[in-house]
Amino acid sequence: MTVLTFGRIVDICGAGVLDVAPQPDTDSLEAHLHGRYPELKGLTYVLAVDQKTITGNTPLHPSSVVAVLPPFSGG
Amino acid sequence: MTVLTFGRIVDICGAGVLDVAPQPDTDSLEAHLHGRYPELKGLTYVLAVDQKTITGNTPLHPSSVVAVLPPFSGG
Amino acid sequence: MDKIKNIFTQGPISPAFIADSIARHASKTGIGAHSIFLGQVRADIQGGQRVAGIEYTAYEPMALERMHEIREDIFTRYDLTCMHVHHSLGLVKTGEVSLFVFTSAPHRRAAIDACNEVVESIKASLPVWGKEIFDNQDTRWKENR
Amino acid sequence: MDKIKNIFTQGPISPAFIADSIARHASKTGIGAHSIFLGQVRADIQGGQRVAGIEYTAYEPMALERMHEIREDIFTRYDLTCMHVHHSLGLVKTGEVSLFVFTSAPHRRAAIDACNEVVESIKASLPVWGKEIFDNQDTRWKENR
Repeated sequence: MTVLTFGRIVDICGAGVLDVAPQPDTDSLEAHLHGRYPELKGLTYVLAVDQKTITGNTPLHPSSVVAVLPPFSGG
Repeated sequence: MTVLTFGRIVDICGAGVLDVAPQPDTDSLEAHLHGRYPELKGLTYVLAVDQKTITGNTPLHPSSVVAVLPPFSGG
Repeated sequence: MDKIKNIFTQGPISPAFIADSIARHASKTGIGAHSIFLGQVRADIQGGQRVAGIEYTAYEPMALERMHEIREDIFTRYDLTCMHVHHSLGLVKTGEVSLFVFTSAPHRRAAIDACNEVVESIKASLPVWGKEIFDNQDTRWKENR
Repeated sequence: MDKIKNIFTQGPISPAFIADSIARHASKTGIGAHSIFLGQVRADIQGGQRVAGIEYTAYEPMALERMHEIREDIFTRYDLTCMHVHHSLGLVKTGEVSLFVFTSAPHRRAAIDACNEVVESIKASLPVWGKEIFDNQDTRWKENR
């Protein structure tokens, strides 16, 4: 499945688009990403699934697009 | 003494600059103006003496410039 | 104390003038936010007649003195980099701009709040009068709400 | 429901573009007030180095969807005639404009309050990121306050 990263998360993960083995839900996706990119654990971010930010564990489909969004700083 | 008028007060008094016999204070000036321009009585306005709006009876000098200011509508 | 600045301009305030004002701030690199208010003459309908323009007059020396006070007060209360005010005199037609208030600051809250306050102060306390001129040449003295 | 509008533009927003936006409203004669907010890149100093510019990136489809929601919400709550938002992507140098929010309404309260709210919503909820680039080419991810 596709994971998009933005802002400082790109620097940590080394790419803006990550290819990740399919995960059943966002909790397991986060655990997977934390294993692969340990620096992520200390950072503030929210996840968006198919362009909607989520607040708790959320089921994922193989076609889901998950984005890792650090604090916004537009304007 | 000089009395300046603005906005709708100009229409009522017929001129933007009125020459008025010297008056000792603003109360007597107002009485004088009301006698000369009866329509003034029904209108909302404030007086300014030497560019400062006044709230009560105020002494006048022969050199004082009094302005009759209807509600502002700039902007 | 700064000296008293003129704010009055004959006729409408053009978009090109506004653009030029904005462009002149590019060199003030401490600025992070600008807030701009523009008053535009509205085609109000009254008794079947449409406003074609507003003719503005002012008690100029008193208005400039009052504007100076407003400016001094705003600069003591907000962290502003600069502030510019322009108000039309004479005829401004429907769709044209008669008031331009422009505040700039390092951070947005100061710029936005100061601009808002200055607009309210101008409307409430500047001795300026607008006479609405209708399509049929009738006139009516405008009243601010 | 209106369709989703693009708000992103490559590089800075020019004063001429802003002037053109203002001029295009002269024909909307129901408008009495415009409120404009401009975000300008500030030359902050950090560790002795000066910000030379900010490079903006966005999660574009999500940002446009979110902006669409902000727009729909604002129009239900304020009597607005129109609203325009432009945000830069890519490099915007110090002194240049990266955000342009423009609201117009028959009366000033709607224009001013809506503009203020939209600016706050953009800062808080649009997935856009700015990377400050210093004179010595060091970089730092910007954080909104």
